[in-house]
Amino acid sequence: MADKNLPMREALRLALQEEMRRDERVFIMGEEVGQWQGTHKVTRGFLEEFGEKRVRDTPIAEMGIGGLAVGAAMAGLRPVAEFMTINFAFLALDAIVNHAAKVRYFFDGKFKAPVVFRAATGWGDQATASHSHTPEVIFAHFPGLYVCSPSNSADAYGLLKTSIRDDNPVLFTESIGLYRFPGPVPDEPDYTLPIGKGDIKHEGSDVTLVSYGRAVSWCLKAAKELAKEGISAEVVDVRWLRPLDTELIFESFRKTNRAVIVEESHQFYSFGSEVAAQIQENCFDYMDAPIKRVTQHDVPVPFSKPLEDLTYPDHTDVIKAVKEIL
Amino acid sequence: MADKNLPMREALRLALQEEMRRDERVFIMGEEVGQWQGTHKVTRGFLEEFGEKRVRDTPIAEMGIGGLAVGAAMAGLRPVAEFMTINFAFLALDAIVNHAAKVRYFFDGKFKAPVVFRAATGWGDQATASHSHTPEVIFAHFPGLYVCSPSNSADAYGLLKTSIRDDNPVLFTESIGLYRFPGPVPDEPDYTLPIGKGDIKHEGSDVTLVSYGRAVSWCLKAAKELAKEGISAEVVDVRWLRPLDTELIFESFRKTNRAVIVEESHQFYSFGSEVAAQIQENCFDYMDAPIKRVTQHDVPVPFSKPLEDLTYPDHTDVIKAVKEIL
Amino acid sequence: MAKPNKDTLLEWYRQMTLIREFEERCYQLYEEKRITGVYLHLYSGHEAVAVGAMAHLTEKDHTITAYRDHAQALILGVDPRLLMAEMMGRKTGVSGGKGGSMHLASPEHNFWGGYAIVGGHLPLASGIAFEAQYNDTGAVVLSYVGDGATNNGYFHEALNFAGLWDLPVLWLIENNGYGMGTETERAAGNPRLHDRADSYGVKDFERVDGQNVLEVYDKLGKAYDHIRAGKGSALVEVITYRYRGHGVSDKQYDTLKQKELAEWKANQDPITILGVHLLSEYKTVNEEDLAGIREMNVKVVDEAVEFAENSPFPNTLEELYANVYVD
Amino acid sequence: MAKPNKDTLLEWYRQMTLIREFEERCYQLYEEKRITGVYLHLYSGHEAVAVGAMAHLTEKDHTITAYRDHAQALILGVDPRLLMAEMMGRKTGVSGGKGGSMHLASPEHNFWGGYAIVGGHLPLASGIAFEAQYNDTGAVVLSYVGDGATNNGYFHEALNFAGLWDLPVLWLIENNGYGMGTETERAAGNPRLHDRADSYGVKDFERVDGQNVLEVYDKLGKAYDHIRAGKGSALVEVITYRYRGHGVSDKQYDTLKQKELAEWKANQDPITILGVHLLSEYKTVNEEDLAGIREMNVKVVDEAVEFAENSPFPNTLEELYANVYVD
Ligand SMILES: Cc1ncc(C[n+]2csc(CCOP(=O)(O)OP(=O)(O)O)c2C)c(N)n1
Ligand SMILES: Cc1ncc(C[n+]2csc(CCOP(=O)(O)OP(=O)(O)O)c2C)c(N)n1
Ligand SMILES: [Mg+2]
Ligand SMILES: [Mg+2]
Repeated sequence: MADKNLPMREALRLALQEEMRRDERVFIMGEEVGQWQGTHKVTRGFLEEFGEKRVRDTPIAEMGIGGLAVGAAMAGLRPVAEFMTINFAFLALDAIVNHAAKVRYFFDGKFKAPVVFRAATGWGDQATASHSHTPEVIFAHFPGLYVCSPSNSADAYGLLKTSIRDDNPVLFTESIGLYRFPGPVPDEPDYTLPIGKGDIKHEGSDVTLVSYGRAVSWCLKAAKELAKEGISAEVVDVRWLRPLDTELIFESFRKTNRAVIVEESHQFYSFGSEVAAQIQENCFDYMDAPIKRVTQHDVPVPFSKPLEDLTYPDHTDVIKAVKEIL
Repeated sequence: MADKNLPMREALRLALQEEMRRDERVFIMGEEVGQWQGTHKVTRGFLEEFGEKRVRDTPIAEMGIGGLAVGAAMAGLRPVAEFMTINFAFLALDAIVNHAAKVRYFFDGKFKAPVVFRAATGWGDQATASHSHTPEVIFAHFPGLYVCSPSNSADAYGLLKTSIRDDNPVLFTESIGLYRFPGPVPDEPDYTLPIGKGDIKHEGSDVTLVSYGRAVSWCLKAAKELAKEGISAEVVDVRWLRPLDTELIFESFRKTNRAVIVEESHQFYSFGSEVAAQIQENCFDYMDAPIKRVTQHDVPVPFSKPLEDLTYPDHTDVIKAVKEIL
Repeated sequence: MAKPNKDTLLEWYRQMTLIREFEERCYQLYEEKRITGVYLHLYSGHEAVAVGAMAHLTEKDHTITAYRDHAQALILGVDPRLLMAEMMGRKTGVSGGKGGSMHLASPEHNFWGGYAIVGGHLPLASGIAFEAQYNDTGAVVLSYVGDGATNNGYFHEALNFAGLWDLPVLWLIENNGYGMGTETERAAGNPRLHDRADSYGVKDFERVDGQNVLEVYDKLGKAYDHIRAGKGSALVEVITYRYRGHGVSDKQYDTLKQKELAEWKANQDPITILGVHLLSEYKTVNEEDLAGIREMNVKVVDEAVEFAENSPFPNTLEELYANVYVD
Repeated sequence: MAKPNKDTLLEWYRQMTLIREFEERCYQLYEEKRITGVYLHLYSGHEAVAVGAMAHLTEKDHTITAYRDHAQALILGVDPRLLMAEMMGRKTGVSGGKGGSMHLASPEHNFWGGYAIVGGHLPLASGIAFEAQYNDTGAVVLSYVGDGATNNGYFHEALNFAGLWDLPVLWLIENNGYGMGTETERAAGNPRLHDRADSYGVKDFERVDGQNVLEVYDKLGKAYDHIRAGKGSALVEVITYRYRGHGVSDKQYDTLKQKELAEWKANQDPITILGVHLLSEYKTVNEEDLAGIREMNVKVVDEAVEFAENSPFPNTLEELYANVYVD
């Protein structure tokens, strides 16, 4: 069937709406998901369509939201718990990594917790330090959880459906910076994507750019510009921070022998660290140059626009890094 | 003056006791630090010596403990807030990384938050999954905070004093597995150690072993055994996860051209990832072999002793890794 | 609510003495290093609370608690052999040896398990009740709450959800006077813990003596009635006492509080109280009957220990990685 | 507690109208994209709350609040030019442009700042009060609390500390009816938020009409007296209303709740109420006097805007990295 063209926000909305229509057990809860129509409008119209039973406005109680969703999931429902932004999920860290991610293991398989924790991630619009994080890695550090972050509308559509249908707990983050970007979405209600499988977003042979979420858009833009200079960059979107598709990364690297890893977050103990460590350990003989990392500056994010702009990388930093290793 | 020989628990106790005697503004708060004499007995006798004003048993309220300590520090005191174990500090993540680590930056230097968050870290004794983490990295990901974890009694003594005297917030973790281990402690009340400086715990020339906290003991044991086989291993104890002493690591690596990074925690997005990524990026021309990482298995920690033992690495895994790259 | 008859009371006596036998045996086994680990929290002294509270549960109702979770499993009828095997980390344990003392569970018995993070299970209780309400099953969730746990943010958020959405949860605060070494008065700004219910629109059923199973049964009955009548969540505070300190590794409180402990044992032992009641109320019940029940329990626990110690440990990588995820 | 005289009331009128002028100008500047960003939460409609509450503060007392923090800074006498510069992210702003609207602070004024994580500043308030108690300074900490924030774990733990340790904190719940788009009734199991004080041993001073500055002043006075008498922490719930929705980016509530909003403005506007009171109470005060005050405020804010827009932006790496740490 013909694809639709939708901003990522709408692709997510459609996926969630179709899943709620498909499965009575799926419900959405979170701050302002109902009457307010969702802070990011992903649940626009849901209260009207599904009613108060399945569209739950909650108090400002993140640790409670996290834990309640885990209990409801264990009991047989399929909660989609929205954290208005990932920053507030810091308050639910214990509920997510010590409960959702572990109830199955504690009891050796007696329970499962098929919950999806959705959260807007990333920075921009001068949200300031406490509201400007892209901290997927601190959650992905822990086994028992899956962590997913789409980079475009089609992926968002398929990956959210995958996450809702899977029996494991998933932290699903949505780049605020991508919500408004349009892209084709398959007109296929059962469109799902495999867990832990990344995707080549642009083929190339000279250098591998590894990233996820919004950073993928910087890589694609960099690849375009580099192409003009005859540099062929391959863009690997891992889609999942856990499980991480190392095979796909290695395959690409064995072809290009060079890599730049790009992410929105701070450098230390981050996405780029793991990917670089994995490549050098598993593709040592293929390394023609050091693997570079592009990250935000190692500071909390300031309010002032010029400083905020200075804090974050973009495609020009990717291009710079690529040229350093070519 | 002559050194004393003290288990790490007692070295920490002495450091804290001396700092409380030296500075009226220093106080200790946390669950069971008073009447119970401290879960790990680091505050044994403190209630008797310093009284209820400066030795505060608290409710089981980690987010409150974290936040209250930040406020008291901003107001001019020098709180030492003890989390019974680092696992419970998950509930204080926001207080630590979004408040302690950021109040100075939000307000561009108008405030400081000289608080030390102490927490017992690591695993063992079948504490089970929710109580068996060594998650320093998830805190160290965030700028604004310092993260320190000593590997022996002398360091514990000096580093805790350093942390208390410094004007920045410090997460100070203490390996449960090291509390009972004795070691020399300088008889020098002003013994402090520089922030962000690591330490060579054992000199060597064939391979660099990088670690922190209890993992250092595995490295030292491995170095001893390897020596018997004529393999000379250098053991780098970074002491601080933030700021990380990359220079010291690079220096050693440029000498040995080989490295194994050893830690207690899970592999993904962890200490080993960052160090390996840094080395390959900054010492590429010195790499004679891939950098190896030794971590715990990527599972929550099970109760059963044989399984728990299987979960964690020790010196034999370090030796194995070294031999793979020699 | 039916007044308990002789058989019911004898069954309660069996449950309470089985719990006591099981717990005291665990204590002994720990001393002998046949049960290992740092965490083993015993229910001795609390028996009347769980027995009286759970006597009201029906097939479809649910139970969830913290790490002090042996009694709930025994009352619900989980095989003591599988429980003891879990204490010893054996493959045959209810949690395959992965959970240990703090993580017992049995879905067949609607026992949602014991949890180790203080307060962590409270929103789970609200979530389980959310499902009951969502699917209109009429089930009630019995959630245990320690006195110390009431000061944690989890308590606040979980109970507010229950009060706000009228979730069918019965919050049973077991006020045993301490959170580890901290008296309730040194942890709670207002130590009348049941007062907190009102903040959340949760019905406050106030306090009851937790050493007298009949009073517990009676008071809890009213709370269940409230919930089953569709009036929303309810809370009861039960005053009780722990005989074995916070956990078996905690010796200091046995000694520090020796006098206090001795008084509770002498004057308020839940088993003694029920025994005396049975003997005085029913001519047809004599000391031998009660002794017989206790001996039966000894056998049950003997068998459990034997089964456990003859069970293998999990020890393969395959077992280690099993059930991290649903695959 | 002294009854406010004419001069005091005129000063309050000045403060309230300055706040209104400042906030409405911010709104306008945001519409004109001269103030940028997503977060700008205005105090219009709330003026009587802060003015009445802070009239009791002495030199040594402390104030801390959430992101709706412009009014507190203005009342404490922070230079409006530095505040407006902060709104615009200028180097000359009170927070060097790093904090923006949500993070104003001024240690010289004992203003401990605005914080953006709901509930996050509440334990900080307890900590600041802890220092006051520790050093026996006799200071009181005034901590603002949103109605929505009362449902967060931070509220529970922070207030329990205050009640348990009798910390000198005055918890001022500003119940403006909404947390973003959620009515208090849809967020709190018990919407009488002041009832929660009792759970913590915090003295409950119940509710007061937040649109009448005299009533606010009066009620708050009793709460301060309680704390200054060394009797521990106190709580007051103030009923008020926001004129500009949750934040300037929130247009829907202005429209959705137009009628409700119009009624509040028509019948319960805090500035009108004080103005009417002044004119009726004091023959010597006339409409021109009040108009004069308002015009003066226009000038003050004009100057602030001019100062701000003529100030440079921070834009160097050195500025970016400054004050991450104390070095
Ligand atoms: C969040 C958290 N903080 C601290 C601990 C350590 N801890 C385990 S049990 C306990 C005391 C709990 O007391 P209470 O709630 O009264 O339950 P009781 O043990 O008396 O049954 C503490 C502090 C923990 N497990 N979780
Ligand atoms: C922990 C957390 N969760 C969610 C948010 C998003 N948020 C910002 S303000 C707000 C509403 C707060 O309402 P209230 O406490 O009543 O204060 P008001 O805005 O009415 O002054 C929410 C949900 C946040 N900043 N922090
Ligand atoms: Mg207790
Ligand atoms: Mg409000």
